[in-house]
Amino acid sequence: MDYIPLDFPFLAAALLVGISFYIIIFKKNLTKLIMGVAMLASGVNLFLVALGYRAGANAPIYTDVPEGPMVMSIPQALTLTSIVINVAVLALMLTMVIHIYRHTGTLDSEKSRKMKG
Amino acid sequence: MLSKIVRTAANQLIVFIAVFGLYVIAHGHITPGGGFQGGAIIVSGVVMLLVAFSSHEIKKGLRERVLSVVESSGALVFIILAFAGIGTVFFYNLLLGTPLFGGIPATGPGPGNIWTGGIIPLMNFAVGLKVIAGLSAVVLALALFSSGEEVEE
Amino acid sequence: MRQIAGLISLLVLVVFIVSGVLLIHPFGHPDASAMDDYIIENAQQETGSNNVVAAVLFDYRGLDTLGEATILFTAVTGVLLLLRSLKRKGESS
Amino acid sequence: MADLMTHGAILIIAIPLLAAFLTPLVGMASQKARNILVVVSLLFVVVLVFALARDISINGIHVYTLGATAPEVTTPGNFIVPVRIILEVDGMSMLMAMLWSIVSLAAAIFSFSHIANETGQNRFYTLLLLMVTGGFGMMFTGDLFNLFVFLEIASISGAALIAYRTKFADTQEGGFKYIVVSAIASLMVLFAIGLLYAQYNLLNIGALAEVIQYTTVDKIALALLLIAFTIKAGMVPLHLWFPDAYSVAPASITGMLVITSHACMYAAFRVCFSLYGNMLDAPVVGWILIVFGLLSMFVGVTMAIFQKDVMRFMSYHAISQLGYMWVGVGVGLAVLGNAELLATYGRDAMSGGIFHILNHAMYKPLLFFTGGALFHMTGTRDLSKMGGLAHKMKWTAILYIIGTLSISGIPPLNGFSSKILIYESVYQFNAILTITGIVVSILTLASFTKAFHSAFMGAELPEYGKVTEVPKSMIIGMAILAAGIVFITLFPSLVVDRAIQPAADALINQGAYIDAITGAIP
Repeated sequence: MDYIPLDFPFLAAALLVGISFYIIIFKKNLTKLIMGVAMLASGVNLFLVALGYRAGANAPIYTDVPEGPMVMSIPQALTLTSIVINVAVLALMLTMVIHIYRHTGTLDSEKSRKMKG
Repeated sequence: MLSKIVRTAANQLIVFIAVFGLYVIAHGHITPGGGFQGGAIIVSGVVMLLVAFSSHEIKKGLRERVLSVVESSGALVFIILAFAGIGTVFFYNLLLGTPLFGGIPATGPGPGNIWTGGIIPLMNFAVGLKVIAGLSAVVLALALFSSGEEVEE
Repeated sequence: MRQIAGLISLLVLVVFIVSGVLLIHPFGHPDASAMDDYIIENAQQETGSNNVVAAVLFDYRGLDTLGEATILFTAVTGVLLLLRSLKRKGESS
Repeated sequence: MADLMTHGAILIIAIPLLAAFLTPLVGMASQKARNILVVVSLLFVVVLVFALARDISINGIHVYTLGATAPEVTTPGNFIVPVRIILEVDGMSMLMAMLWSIVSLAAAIFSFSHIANETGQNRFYTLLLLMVTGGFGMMFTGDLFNLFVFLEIASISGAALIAYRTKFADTQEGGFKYIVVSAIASLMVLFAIGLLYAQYNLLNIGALAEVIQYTTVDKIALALLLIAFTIKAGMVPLHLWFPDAYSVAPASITGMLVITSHACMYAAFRVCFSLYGNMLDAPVVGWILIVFGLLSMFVGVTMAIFQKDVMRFMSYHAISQLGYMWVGVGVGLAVLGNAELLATYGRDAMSGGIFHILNHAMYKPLLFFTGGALFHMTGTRDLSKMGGLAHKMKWTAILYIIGTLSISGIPPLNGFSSKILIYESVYQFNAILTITGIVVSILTLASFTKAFHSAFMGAELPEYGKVTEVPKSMIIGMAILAAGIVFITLFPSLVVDRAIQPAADALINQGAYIDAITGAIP
């Protein structure tokens, strides 16, 4: 497809970000909170990688590529960096949630809270 | 621990996964891929082994302490490669023009040559090593911890 | 009270993000691309790599990749630190 | 030596990083060798930082282009925009780096005894060094995406260190809150970077500043960046995670976390002054910072009065003190467009705010360290359970008094010199700000006196019969910071002339920041 109407990828990224903000703000379960952060990361990554797209262009790799314009390469590199960063963040978050569950026996953020104020 | 069929199949498949992952790492500078992607492919193989066998079994062959050392070494190789260029500037691509990965491809589309890219292929290897060791250690530690086993310091 | 504050902040953020996304260039037709064009044209000569993304990752933006590798190292160290056994060596529980 | 200074900026980032990668390997062989490695690398960094600071005060802004043919080649050939990552170090970055290097050295030395009985020490010091790297990276980088990467390094290592004592449930909760907040904040930063990149196809702060138009999208990006950095710095409406995370970390880490808050504050200033600069609706943004800064001052100090936990009590005071800096620099920002007002009091207000960063970075870690020392000896953080400790812990008590006098702005200590600078200049802008500042200062003094009384004074409690003075390395760690306080107290004008004014000028003078990047073409 040469032309995707209505900025669809950008809107999809905005939708993902919006849903994940909803999850982060309103959900009480810590696992859901982590999913929210993961979705937020996916939304931002989708937005970043979509920025570099040029209609009808090739991937920016010269090996056996047909002649023609290439899509922008920096957003792809940034997205790659950001994906790895988010993997790291998620691993650490999950570790802490395992510990919280071991200590308190619940994943509900209201019940597992030790500190108030 | 899953059934014998799964375990045998996993034992065979890991070889192909490892070879494919190494291919992606080694050709990072000429085809899509690189250290992170190839490393992640190999770690997916490790995860498959973890599912097929139990974490207890894996621990016998793959110790976190060893993984930790390998990861540190990968990181060290990466930063030393970056330091190597400090005669000019940090991160300077000093291998360009030397026989070791020093080739420069013809501008424009071409078939691609493995002996190009200067420090890029070497950095891909360092990062690949790091990703394999690091992510395996994380997955293994989480699996061991959630099955109630000791994770060594 | 908390619900209302949450709703307001959610609405503000969503408005920011949707309007930001709609106001930038239409998908597939970037406005400015000077830096990217330079890299696509010169990556092969300057770095010797056919893969322009790899050239950006390890040469033009090498410090980012070093940072990225460091973050992975940090997270692995952090996970192993948190999952460590609390018993000291040679000490029985 | 000149060569060393050319590469100074990257060495300051790379040496702690190299040490961090070496620490696990060395630590396996010998604990002593590991401790020596940590101290030597941090000492070397302190020396480098001060040498570079001297060099910058003589030769002006340093740029360092990574991977180019020479460090000064910011743009390749005759091309107009930078394509590589550029480190850009000016007076403001240098000030932050100086205090960060001193506090991290003190924190490392303090840790040697503080965590001596815990397991996993190799990984603790690895993460500590990584956090140092992240902080320096945030201060030195001239590239937005690079800033995001270093912000993540600092937050991830910080979160893991907060949760270091895994046997307590509250540490896990504090660490989890910290990492969730940082993840959300940094993703917002990333989204804003995407918005800016989409319009200008640039990531370098100086190059962006030259072409930025202040369109609606730029305003959205500014809002997202400011929200994200103020969340991370613990400004008031979004501060609820702050005491939870700071009070449970090992005390040495809490001291360092204070500086990462300052680093996020620095990033917010960088965005306001260097990235948007003269394009900004300066009065609007300035007043937003002032209002929320005032709120922080007030809410922080009132919440602190009710706290029983010594570390929580100090965390709330940290929020309150951060408010002074927002107000000081916010006043400078509010009059940024008006050269006359800027010269009469704007520059002084900014100097006051920045001076307060320096002072706060000395006395707040010191206070956190003394809180950690109390916890180390008594095993509790509850102030109402302590008492009579001054007899047993003389040095800690003295150091605590120095910190208290400094934080409450008692003359002639350093806290007074920065507060009086803020009061005088801000008074010409709006008298209410000064009055609030003085009231908050009095409340601070009152609550710290009360805390001192309940912890150190009174009869010796029988359950603390075995309490002794804390080990030597903890005293040395605290003494380094106390020496910093004494130095600033003795030579306030020297510090202001050599470090503070250049930092304020570096923020105000956006042109110089841009020229260092784009003006390098002959």
